Amino acid sequence: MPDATGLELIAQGLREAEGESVVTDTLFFRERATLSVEPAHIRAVLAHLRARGYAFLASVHGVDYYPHEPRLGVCYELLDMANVERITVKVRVPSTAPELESVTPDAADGAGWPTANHQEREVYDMFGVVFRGHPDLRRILMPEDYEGHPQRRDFPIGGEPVIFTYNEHEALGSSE
Amino acid sequence: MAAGGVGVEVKRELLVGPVTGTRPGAAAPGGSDLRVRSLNARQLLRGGDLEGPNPSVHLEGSDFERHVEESVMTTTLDKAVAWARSNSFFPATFGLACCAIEMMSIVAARVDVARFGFEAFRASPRQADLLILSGRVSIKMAPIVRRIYDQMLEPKWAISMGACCSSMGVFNNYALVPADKFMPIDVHVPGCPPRPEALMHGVLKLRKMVQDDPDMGWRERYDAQGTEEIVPGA
Amino acid sequence: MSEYRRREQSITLAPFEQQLEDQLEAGGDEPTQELLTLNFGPHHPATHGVLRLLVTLQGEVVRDVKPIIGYVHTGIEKTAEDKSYWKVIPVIERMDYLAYYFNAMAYCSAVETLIDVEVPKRAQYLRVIHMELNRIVSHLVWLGTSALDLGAISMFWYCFREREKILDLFEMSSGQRMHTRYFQIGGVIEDIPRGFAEKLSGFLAEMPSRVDQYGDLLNSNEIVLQRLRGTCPLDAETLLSLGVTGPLLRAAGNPWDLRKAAPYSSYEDFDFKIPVGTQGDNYDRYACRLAEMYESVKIVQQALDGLPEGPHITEDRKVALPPRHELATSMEALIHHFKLVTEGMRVPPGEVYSPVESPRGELGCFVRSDGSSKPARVHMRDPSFVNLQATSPMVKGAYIADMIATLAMLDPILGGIDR
Amino acid sequence: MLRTYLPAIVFLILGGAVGGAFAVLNSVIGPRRATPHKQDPYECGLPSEVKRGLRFGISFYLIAMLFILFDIEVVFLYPIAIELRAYGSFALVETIVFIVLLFVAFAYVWRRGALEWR
Repeated sequence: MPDATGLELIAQGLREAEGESVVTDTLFFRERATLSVEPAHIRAVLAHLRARGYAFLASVHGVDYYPHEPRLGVCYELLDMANVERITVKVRVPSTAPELESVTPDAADGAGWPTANHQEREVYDMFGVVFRGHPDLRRILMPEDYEGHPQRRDFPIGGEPVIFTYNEHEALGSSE
Repeated sequence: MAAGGVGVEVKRELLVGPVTGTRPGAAAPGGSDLRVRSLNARQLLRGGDLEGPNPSVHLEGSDFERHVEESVMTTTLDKAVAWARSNSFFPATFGLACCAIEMMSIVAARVDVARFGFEAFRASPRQADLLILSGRVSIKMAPIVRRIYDQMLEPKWAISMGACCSSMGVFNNYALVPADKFMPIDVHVPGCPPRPEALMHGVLKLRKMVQDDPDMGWRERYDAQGTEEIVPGA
Repeated sequence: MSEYRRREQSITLAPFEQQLEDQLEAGGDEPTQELLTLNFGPHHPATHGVLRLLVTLQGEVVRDVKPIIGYVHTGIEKTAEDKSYWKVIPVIERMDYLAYYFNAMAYCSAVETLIDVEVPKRAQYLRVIHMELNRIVSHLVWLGTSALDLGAISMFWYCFREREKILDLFEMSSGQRMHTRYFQIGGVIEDIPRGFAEKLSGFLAEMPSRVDQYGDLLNSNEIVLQRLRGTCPLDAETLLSLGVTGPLLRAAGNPWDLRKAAPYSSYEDFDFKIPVGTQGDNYDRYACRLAEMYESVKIVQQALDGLPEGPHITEDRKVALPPRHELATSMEALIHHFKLVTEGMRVPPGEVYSPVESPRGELGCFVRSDGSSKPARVHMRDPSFVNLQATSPMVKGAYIADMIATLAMLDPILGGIDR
Repeated sequence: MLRTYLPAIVFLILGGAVGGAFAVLNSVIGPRRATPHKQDPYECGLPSEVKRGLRFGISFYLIAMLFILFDIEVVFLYPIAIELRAYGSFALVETIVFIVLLFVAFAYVWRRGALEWR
């Protein structure tokens, strides 16, 4: 794991390469390094980290920080296989405009990450974060015509009320 | 159902209690569905009466023939056919999730389902007459399960194996549909996943049902009329 | 004109060739109406679960594969947010239903990192024993069903014979065959019973000879060799760019295994080898998994011999239940017990991603806690979900039969994919 | 004349009777319940869009023809193989010629590459 100073060095390198406001926050928690980054520069940051050796994108997943705004977060877990170091790049996107640059395709600014294809589709399906430039952005887990993004914290968990003998009639009655 | 529910028009009505005020075989509410009529017949067989809460058995004329034809298997051909059907089920493999692994292990050596003629697991519904629904049925999968059940051979039965299929089990959330909502299920096997022996028990229970001497449920065995719930303040 | 057309011209008569000419002018380079798009659908014996492949075929050759998943999506991650930390384990175990110990291990190690609790040595060894046995079970079910797809029906019965033995061991230690909920946050729920060690060593003594039997059955079987050798290879770079890990990556020559690269739960105490393939075709994938069974037996043997004494779960009362007999005597134990059982364990806020090497690749569990007694977000990076993306580059241009063999060797578990 | 063919005739009658019985019994006893999707083509549980008039590749027919050709050859060999000693050496020579002829056909087909699928 890059230790705290390593993380600062990486953040410093990023600030020089991409511009001052790119890295909004660095966090070293339980020997794990996390970089919070501006949503607009996500492709550049990943390309920069790839150049530094983090060539394997293990996971892309969404998080919903419900009460705090910007609400929808997307985490990119990067792994440097040579000297076994992991770093997490986190991006926070407001729920009013959940837009993000997709890292899947090989765009103008360098190679993309094909592994993110299905994983970005899952984040879109579950959280509603639209990835611009994604080759095939459709729902992956829910049925195509499903409305709503189930993994958001304000989506009801659904399911059926458990029917016992004493509330059997009104439960069945209601669904007449 | 929550928004974006099952793409299958699902009608669920309370199965009218056996023979409350209607002659057996008449167009009881819930249509002349075979299930309602045979349930009525069984209730009659056990001395349930017709009118009032506990209708008694006074039948004449055509009602009596219908009652006999409904309830008791008289002809030897029926008995032979039922014997043949119940001893040579062709289950359609419907491995959905974890229960499928335990369903596979009833085919393996230790709990060998071939002893009862269940061994020929057919892949296509055209050659299968028993659907073992093993696993969780999601809302995306429900129309497909219903279509497969429709395309199966005609005398068909369905076993819903595991808690997820019978009652959404551990995951009571937006994504699952209990099998009862969109297709008739004959035997529910509890467990998550049920042991192979438990599924075997369910399969044998279905076999007895098809031979039309179903095990007496514990309620019938102790002729309890359903549990009386003491509703506080009701 | 493609070679396929030229070869047919020499056999068939002229008129058909005339039709082809008009077709080619009209429809660009390839005659499109020859292509048939079929659903290799959710209900299919060879898809190892409810995976649907939209396959575009040209005769027997697969031109394009588009996996469509979600047919067993159970909203597990949503359910996990609704349960307290302990109650999430049974829900998580039902994700990748062949590697239930690994799901529990990934989740427990993530929460243990959040709480910063130290798992006692004995618990780590017990976890390794159960995880490696679970890896053998997973590979046995894979081998049984894959050989079934290739036509070697009897392999199914041999593999499930060994599987029953291992499930007896799981039942002995935890009371349940599958989804045992044996791992607890901070260690394991109970110590192994008295007869467990003898039964386990009896099993370990005979298991290698059983795997030799599988090898004798399949390794020199001409049909299996024809079906597997040289079919649908994929090199390590493409696999890495697609995020593939596990036996698929090791079969292509890249020896990446988290048990060696980033040892967790005292894997560094055991010495075992990582089977690595050379070509990365179906035969290497099959051979790698078969060899992994030998290695897992070795690990379990060493873990059993070196099983240290000591507590089977952490002594920290904020995390683990106090032993029952203490409840009668000490008041603090009663209070801890009451707090843990009613409201559940409070976890300091933070986010952790902790990966584990499951039989199908890197299984990472991301847990975010907001300080309450319920996890705010639980996400499982499932290896099969990412490995599935490698099917279309592997299968393009192959026959349908090779696609079935490749799908079998990919070993996708749909519970893990659809979560 | 009837005596010699009696076993064959009895066999035919029995075969026909059992086959017919099963077919008839099936339609008599089996309950009939038309459901909407019963007659739809089965495509792994999904509505199938495969059109009726689908043009199959030529290779399918080719392989089928070759199979029939060489399968009939094997069928002819069975009766000879059973009674080879009774027919004497003439039948042996005859069979060898028969096989060589078909071997020529096999060589031609192999060289023209009809056996590989692509």
